[in-house]
Amino acid sequence: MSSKKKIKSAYESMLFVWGEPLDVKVAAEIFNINWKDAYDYFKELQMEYEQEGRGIQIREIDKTFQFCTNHENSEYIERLCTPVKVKKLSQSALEVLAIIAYKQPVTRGEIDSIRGIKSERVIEGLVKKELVAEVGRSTGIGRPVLYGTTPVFLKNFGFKDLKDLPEIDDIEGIIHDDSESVAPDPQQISIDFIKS
Amino acid sequence: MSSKKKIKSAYESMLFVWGEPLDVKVAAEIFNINWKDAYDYFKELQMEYEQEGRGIQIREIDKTFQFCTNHENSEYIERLCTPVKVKKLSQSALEVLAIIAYKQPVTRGEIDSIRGIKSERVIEGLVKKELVAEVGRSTGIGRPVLYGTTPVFLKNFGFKDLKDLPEIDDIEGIIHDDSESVAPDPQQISIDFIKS
Amino acid sequence: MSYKVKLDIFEGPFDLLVYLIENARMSIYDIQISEITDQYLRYLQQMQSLNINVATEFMVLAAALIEIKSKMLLPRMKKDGEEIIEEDPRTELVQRILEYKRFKTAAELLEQQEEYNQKVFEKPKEDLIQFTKGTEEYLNLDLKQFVKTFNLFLRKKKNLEDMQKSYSRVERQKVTVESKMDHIKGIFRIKAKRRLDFKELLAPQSSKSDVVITFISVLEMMRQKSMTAKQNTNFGEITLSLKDKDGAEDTDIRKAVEETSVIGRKKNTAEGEIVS
Repeated sequence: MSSKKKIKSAYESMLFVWGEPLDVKVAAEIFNINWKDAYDYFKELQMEYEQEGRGIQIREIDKTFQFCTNHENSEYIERLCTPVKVKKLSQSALEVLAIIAYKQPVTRGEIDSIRGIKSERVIEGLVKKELVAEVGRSTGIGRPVLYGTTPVFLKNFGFKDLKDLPEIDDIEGIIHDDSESVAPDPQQISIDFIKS
Repeated sequence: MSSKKKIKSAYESMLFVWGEPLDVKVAAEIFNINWKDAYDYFKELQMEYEQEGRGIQIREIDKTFQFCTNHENSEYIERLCTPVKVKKLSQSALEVLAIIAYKQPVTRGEIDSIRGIKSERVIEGLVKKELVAEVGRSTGIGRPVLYGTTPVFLKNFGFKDLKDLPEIDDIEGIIHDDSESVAPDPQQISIDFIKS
Repeated sequence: MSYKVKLDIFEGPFDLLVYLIENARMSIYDIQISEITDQYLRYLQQMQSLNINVATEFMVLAAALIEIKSKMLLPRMKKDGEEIIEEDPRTELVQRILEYKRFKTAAELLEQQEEYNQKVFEKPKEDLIQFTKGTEEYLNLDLKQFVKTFNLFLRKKKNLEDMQKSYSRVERQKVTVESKMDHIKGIFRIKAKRRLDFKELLAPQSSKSDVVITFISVLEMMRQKSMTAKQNTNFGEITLSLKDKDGAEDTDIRKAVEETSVIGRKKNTAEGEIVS
C-alpha cells in the first residue's frame, strides 16, 4: 500500500474512533506531514465517500473533519432507532443568529437596532447553546461586547466555514456601516428608538 | 440510485449510528426485504471496504454486522489517543528543575537551601521522569550527590544544549544558597527601622 | 382580518410592520403610510384589549409612523440651488425595513439549513481505552510555563531576602548611629576645626540613607548638647559646631545613644529599657 493510501486509511480509522470533529493539524502531526497535505487527504476522502453515495459522509467544519451519516438516509435511521435531535431554534433565535452570523463581529446594540426590539435574552440563549460567543469588545463608547458565531454553529448548521453561509441578495449593500453614516438630515425622521 | 445501492447506503448509515452489532433480520425488516438479500448486501459492503483497504472495516459476528477500525491502523489511533494523557510538571517540580538546570551540578542541600524547603521527593520525581540525574559527587562533607539535567530535559524543551536556556536577569544574585550570603556592608546604613 | 390569528408571533415591531405591508400587497418602496399606520395602531389596540403586554418598542414605531404620516401631508419640495429636490419622509423607514427583511430571509435560510442538518447524524466517540497504553505518559513541558514559574520563584525569593535584610538592619541600627557619631567626631578631629558645614561630613558620593543617618546622628549630638547647628536660610547650608566637653563624657553619650535607638524599635524593647 502506498504511503498516501496508508495515511488516508489511517485517517478513516481515526475519524471513526474519534467521532467528534478531528483537527487537521493533529492528524498531520501524527504522520509528521504538513498541514496542507493532511488537508488534501481529508478532502480526497470526502470526495470518495460523496461520489460513491456512501451511507457515511465526511463533513468539514472549520479545518476539522468528521464522519456523519448521509442525510438521505435519515428516514431509515429513524426507523432503526430514535436519534437524539437538537431542539429547533425559535424564530427570534434564528433572527438574532442570522444577524450575528452575517454581520459578525456585532454588538448587542446593532442587533437590537436591526430587529427593532431588545435581543438580550435571545443572545444569552444562543451563548448558552454555544452557537455564538463573545469575540471581543468594540472600540465604541462603553466598549460593548462583540458577538460572533462558534464552531458549534458551523457544525449544527452544516457549514464548512463562514464563507459557506448562503448568500443573501446584496446583503452587504443594504447594511450600512455605522462609520459611514452621515449626519442625519433634520428633515429625515429617525427611528433609532432602541438607543435609549 | 438503484434500489440496491440505496439500501446498501442506508445500511452503512445504520451501522454507523448503531455502533453495536446490527442484526441482519432487523435490517431486512426495515426495507421489507428477505433476510438473505439483506445478508448479501452486508457481505458486499464488507468486501468493498476490505478490497479498498479502507480504515473502516465491517465484521460479521453471528449474523450481525458491525463497523470497526482496520487493525493495521491501531498504531496511529494509539498515537492520536496518547496526548490525552498529557502530564504536566507541578510548580514545585518546575522550580527544582529550574534550579538544577541553572545551577548544575548542584547538591540536594543547596537546592533545599535555595528553596527554603526540603526537595527530596520532588528531585526523586524528576529523576524518575529522567529529566535530571546524578552526575557525580561533591567533594564536600559527606560527599553529597550532585544533580544535573539530562538529554531528555533538553529534548523536552527543544534545547540544543544548555546554552539554549533562556537568560534570566540577575539569576546569580538570587539563587545563591544562604550559606554563601555575604555579610552586609557595615558602612551602608539603612533607616528602614522607622517602619517597624 | 387575518393578522388576528398571528397576535403573539411577531418578533418585534418591524416583523409586524413587514407583515402588514406584505399582507396589504404594498410595495415596500411605496408604502401607503396612512393605511399602514392605521392598521398598525389597530393591531396594537387589539393586543391591548386582549391584555397582551405590548412592548414599548412597538409603541415607539407607532410614534415614528405617525410622524411620517404627518410629514407626508406637508409640502416636500426643497429648493437646493437651481434644483428642486423631492424628499420622501419614508426613506429611512424603507431602509430599515429592507435591512430587517434581509436578515429575516437569512433566518429562513438558516432554518432550512438546520432542518437539513437534522437529518445528518454523528456517532459518539469510541471507548478509547483500548487504544491508550496505560503505562505511557506524555510529559508536556512548556518553556514559557517553565520560565514563568522560575521567575515567580526568583521574585518571591528576592522579596523574602530583601525583607530579611531590612530586618537584620534594624538589629544593627544601634551600632551604626553610634559609629556614625564617632565618625563625625573623627572628621572634626581630622579637619582640626570647630565648625564644619553639614556637607563636609559626607563622603563625595553618599547614598541617601547615609545622608539621612548622618543627619540623624547630628540631631542626636545636638540633643546631647555636644553639638550646635545653625541654618541661616531655608534649605541653606547648615553649619555645625562641636562643643568642647565631649570626649570627656563618653559614657554619657553611649547611654544617650541607647535611648535614641529605642525610638526606632519596637515598644516592648523600649519598656525593657525602662525596666533596666
